[in-house]
Amino acid sequence: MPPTDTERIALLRSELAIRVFEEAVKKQFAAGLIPGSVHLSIGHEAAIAGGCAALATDDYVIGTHRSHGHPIAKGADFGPLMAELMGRVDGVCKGKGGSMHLTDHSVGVMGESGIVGGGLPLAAGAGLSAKVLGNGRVCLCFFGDGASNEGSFHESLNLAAIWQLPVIYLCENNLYGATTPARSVIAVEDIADRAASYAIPGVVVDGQDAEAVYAVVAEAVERARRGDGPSLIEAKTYRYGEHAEGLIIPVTYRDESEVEEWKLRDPVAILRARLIGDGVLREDAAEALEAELRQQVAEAVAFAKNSPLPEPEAAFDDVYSNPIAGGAR
Amino acid sequence: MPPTDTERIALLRSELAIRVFEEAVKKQFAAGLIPGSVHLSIGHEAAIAGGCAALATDDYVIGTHRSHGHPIAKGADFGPLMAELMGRVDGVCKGKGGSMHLTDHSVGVMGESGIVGGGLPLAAGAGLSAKVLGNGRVCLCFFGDGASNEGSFHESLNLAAIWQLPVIYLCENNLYGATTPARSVIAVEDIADRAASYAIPGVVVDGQDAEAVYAVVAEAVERARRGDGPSLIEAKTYRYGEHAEGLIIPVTYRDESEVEEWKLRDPVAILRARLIGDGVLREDAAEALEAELRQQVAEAVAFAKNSPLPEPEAAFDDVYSNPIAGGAR
Amino acid sequence: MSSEQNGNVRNISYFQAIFEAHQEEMSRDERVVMIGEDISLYTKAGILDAGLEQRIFSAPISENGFCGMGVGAALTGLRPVVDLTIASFLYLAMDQIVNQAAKIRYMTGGQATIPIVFRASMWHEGSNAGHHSDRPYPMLMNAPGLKIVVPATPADVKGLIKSAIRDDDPVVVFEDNSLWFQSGPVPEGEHLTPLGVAATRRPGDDVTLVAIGGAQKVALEAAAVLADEGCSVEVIDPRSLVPLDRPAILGSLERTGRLVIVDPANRTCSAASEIAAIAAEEAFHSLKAPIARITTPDVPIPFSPSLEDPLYPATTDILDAVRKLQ
Amino acid sequence: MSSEQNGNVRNISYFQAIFEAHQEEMSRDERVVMIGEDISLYTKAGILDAGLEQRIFSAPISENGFCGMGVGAALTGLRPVVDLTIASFLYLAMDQIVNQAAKIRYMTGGQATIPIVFRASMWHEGSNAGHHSDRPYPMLMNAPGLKIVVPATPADVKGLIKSAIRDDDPVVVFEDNSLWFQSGPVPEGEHLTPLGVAATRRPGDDVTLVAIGGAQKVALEAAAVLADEGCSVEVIDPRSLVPLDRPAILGSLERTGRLVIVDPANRTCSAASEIAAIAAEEAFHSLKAPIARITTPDVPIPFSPSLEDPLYPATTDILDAVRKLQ
Ligand SMILES: Cc1ncc(C[n+]2csc(CCOP(=O)(O)OP(=O)(O)O)c2C)c(N)n1
Ligand SMILES: Cc1ncc(C[n+]2csc(CCOP(=O)(O)OP(=O)(O)O)c2C)c(N)n1
Ligand SMILES: [Mg+2]
Ligand SMILES: [Mg+2]
Repeated sequence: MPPTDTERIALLRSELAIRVFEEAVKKQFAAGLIPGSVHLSIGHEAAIAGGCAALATDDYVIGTHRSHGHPIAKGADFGPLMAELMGRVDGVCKGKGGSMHLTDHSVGVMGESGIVGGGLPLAAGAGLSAKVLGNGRVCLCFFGDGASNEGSFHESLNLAAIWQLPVIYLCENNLYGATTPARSVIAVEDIADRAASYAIPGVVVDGQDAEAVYAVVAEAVERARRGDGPSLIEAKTYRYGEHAEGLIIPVTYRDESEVEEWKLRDPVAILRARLIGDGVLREDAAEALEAELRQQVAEAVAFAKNSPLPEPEAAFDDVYSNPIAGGAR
Repeated sequence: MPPTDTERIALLRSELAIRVFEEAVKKQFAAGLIPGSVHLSIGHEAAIAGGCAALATDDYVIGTHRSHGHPIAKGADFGPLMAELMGRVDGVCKGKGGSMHLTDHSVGVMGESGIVGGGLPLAAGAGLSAKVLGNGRVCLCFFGDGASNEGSFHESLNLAAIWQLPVIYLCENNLYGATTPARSVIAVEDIADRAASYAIPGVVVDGQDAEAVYAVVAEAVERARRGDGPSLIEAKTYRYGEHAEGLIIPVTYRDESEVEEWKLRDPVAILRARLIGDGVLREDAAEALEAELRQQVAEAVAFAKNSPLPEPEAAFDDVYSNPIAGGAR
Repeated sequence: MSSEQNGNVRNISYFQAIFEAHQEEMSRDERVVMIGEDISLYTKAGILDAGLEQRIFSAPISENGFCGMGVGAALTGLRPVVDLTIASFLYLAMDQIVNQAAKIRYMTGGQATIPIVFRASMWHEGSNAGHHSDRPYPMLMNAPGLKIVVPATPADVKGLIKSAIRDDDPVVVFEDNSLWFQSGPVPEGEHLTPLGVAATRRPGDDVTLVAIGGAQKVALEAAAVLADEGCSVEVIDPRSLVPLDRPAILGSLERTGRLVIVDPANRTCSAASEIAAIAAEEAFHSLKAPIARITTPDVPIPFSPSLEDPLYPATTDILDAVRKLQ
Repeated sequence: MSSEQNGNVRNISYFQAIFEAHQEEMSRDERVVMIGEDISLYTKAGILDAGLEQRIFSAPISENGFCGMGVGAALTGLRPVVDLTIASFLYLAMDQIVNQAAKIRYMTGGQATIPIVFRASMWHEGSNAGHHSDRPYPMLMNAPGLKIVVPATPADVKGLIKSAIRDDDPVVVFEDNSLWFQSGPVPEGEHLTPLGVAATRRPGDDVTLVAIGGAQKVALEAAAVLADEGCSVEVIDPRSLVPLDRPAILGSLERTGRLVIVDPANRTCSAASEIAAIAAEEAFHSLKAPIARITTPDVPIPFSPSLEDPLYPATTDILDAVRKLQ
């Protein structure tokens, strides 16, 4: 079933929302309002938006350290996300998680992991619970090319495969893990080839084309819901910026020309042009959409700035659901 | 280069040595002379003897929890091995290691791991040192079907592959990990297929045919010495006995008929018959060989029994090479 | 919180008690699942009802993977019991236990609840050697977000596992394998032991002897000998290490003024160290003598019985320590 | 053992000192190799000589794998330095560190020698949140077979890393990231700091203040304030936790009778707990006041600076603790 016009516009909106939000994050980080380190998703929008578009609201998403885009694509409010990045009390995690742990259970985004590869087993668990509880949900698990070298990748995909768990493992292969080229540390050309170790589908998709990503993820979601188990999808993509904002040791590890070449296939530009070309969206409507998102993100920034920092005492809350006597002091 | 007659006889001798030694271990365990739990290699002789025959004396071997056969096939003396199993002071590890940690550096057997999958990264390390030191050695790493599901399998094979380390990963696939059928926990049919994740050769071989194992391992060794990197070899084999001697909870998980069927393709019987059929060995010479080994193993048992238990104080030695003040008390 | 209904008390083994707890909780709550290696044997061997099979996931040897799978399942509505079997295998899953299970609730600002139980058994005096003999509970005590219990009797192992399964936080149950086949009285039916409440195994006035897990046996033996010598030893079993029942320990110490701690873990940064530190901090003015720790020394566990057996805390070690305090 | 040759002393940063140690040891001994993620950047950025490239293995994100690879390399003739980068990633490699690196020598009855160094850095007050802020040295102190150092100055980090590389046993170096860009005097050329020897950072007679790693700063600040109040505080930096220089600590305590320990790790089963336990055991009769531990409380590290910063031991915490002892 090809996506409707409304769905295609929603896909562009999702990409644009990530782009506009991340640009604001970059700015706020530079302004010193976001502490810690920040990994931006600019360049990855198609993989994220395309993947999440294939899900129902109550399906699960598990993210990574580079995960601002995942809750956005799943429909989270910008305000609490931005407040979290600024470490404010109205942050979605009350200021306890920050950039590497943006989590919004209200939209099924169950958690990110600052530990590379840490989310892969969690996703198998979300699949297990969906299967045992019979609630028909699936879990979409994002991870990076670098994460595909962790033992947790192997163990999780095997677990999901032997029990036919409804999980879609979606690799955002941006060709680098921090400063390390994927080709220097991954023994195979395509990470999707690793599906052969688990007798599951392994698909490579153009990660700059949100509609292409949507199509393959939607197929994998259907398969998962049918009870036919997990899939591995590799979206070839690229990050435009540095590995993280505010790195300690700057180093050159990729050619500027490579960056420029990838920017020629910008995911937002591709989809936007296609929708306009297909007569689905008018130029001015596209501009209005972007303006609307910029406005919303500006409001989120204002909301975040207005939110106070948490009281120091709050550091002692939320360690346990069922707090222990004597506590954590 | 096909093996000479002498080499073929040595291969049978190696298989027989493991068989005879393990039978003695079983007997001594039943007699209460071997403490702890013991995992026997009976049924696996072809994979072990065939694999080790392809190595030079100073090549490395890394074993598993089921590793009495590995040092034997590498040429270790029976006496210190048996004494180790009995926890005696003349044991090859001075009574500190026991069955799951039989190690004999004098023949390149660098260690076993009671931790399933624990040896796979160590083998990559032995390969790394061979490469850096340029000493031309290779490392043969044994592991089980069960171990192929550990993250360490994935990480180690990838590491060995990206740096083209001289390591041969040889899986003794005996169809079970303890009481768990491999087919219920491994998502692929052949573990060798997992080589595809690392762009290295993956070969399935009849694990009951020592000469077949020798041939594929020899090829992998050559490849490794040439600097062309690691290989994954899967020897399909079978253990005749229980997972371990002296298990706590007995449980049925395989048909007796399956065991009987596998015994029809006994590795020792196969090679013995072939050598006799090929006119390489006479029936009586085969018997003499076996008798000689039985005699040697009997002597090893006597040696072990005569060796005293270590003094309790010795427990405090060998924690560090360079002991720390105040020590371990 | 504690409840001992259905009055009938039987003698059953620690091992049976573990599986009674599983059987009852899995029957009571369909969200309880078991994950671990070779665990399909429990229904096959008739230790658990065959009807539970659908919720028993006999896993590949992938400790980090299946522990994390348990955490993910807990995060999304199940209440998994993950069997790590031998405690030395816990290191393989340390990342998922410490970085995920223990921290997720906190990092998400309380959005997540992680009702998971990890079981790990500690083996002693069985010549299991370096890779099968660790007692790593002190390491996990250093990781905030986990609860940790060390049951020492059949009743406690049943009651604590049941409480752990019902607790909304991650609980690690460290079982003492040397107790598996020892029997003791266990109330029939519903029996819960609350987390964080110590048990006084023997009352006394002269010395407080805190004994952890399997160390009860040597502690009680020593206390009996010392009683004959006119020294009255109070034996306290903390039962849970996080939360730790400080009032029980400090209250006893206030009366006795003398503290000996028996902990079968390696010495440095052990639970004994923690309890000693708490006492030196909070009960200093009650202390009449040095605090003594009796632990396994800082060596990996050797294979040979002649090397292994003398390493563990023994009755004579306790006698020596207590006599020195007099 | 200690040697400070080539007399010239420069001020360099802790970070520079780390890489001087690497540069010198890799140049001195061809068996020294580096393994870790993204480490090819050190030659690219000119931090290490390009000539060392062949022995720098920029690894995939496979912590357990490459730590174990380091152990296997050490077992067979190399002397690897494995960079775990952030200490919270150490849990992923816990199996290879605790089950293999720490135990292999023992399990093989001394056949094996494992000359390996693991480096891990501990991040504070940088809003790195739950997955990048742990200080897990106490956990490893509970694992026999490892040596553990916590260098607090540029000179010590250089001297201890060099000693660690030359030591034939596995040594874990816990670096304090908050010190990376602080400078201090470091002798030029060969400079070795022996393992197991504490440094007295400030002499004193009234209180012994043991400060671990990065806690020196607050300890010295507090000592200065207290000196003005007429209280003479001796500040001791153990520098290595295994082996621990007990004579230095106990000797000081014998004089002062008062012990405060500042440890930036989580409180329960911390290095502070161990030192407190040792003192309560071995120096009880010298003690004039309760022992005080000043640690990070038992919570995962939160993201927001307003939550994170107050958690760490602060000068005022030390002042309060010491004043209470008077
Ligand atoms: C277990 C672990 N190891 C190392 C790191 C440090 N680190 C953070 S992101 C990163 C690179 C991750 O690469 P990839 O998975 O490709 O994701 P990307 O950043 O490219 O999106 C590394 C090494 C970490 N956070 N966790
Ligand atoms: C990390 C770890 N997990 C679990 C165990 C318990 N265990 C010992 S042997 C074994 C089965 C191993 O299966 P496989 O690798 O196929 O070797 P096999 O015994 O069949 O030779 C298990 C689960 C262990 N020793 N180490
Ligand atoms: Mg990447
Ligand atoms: Mg097997």
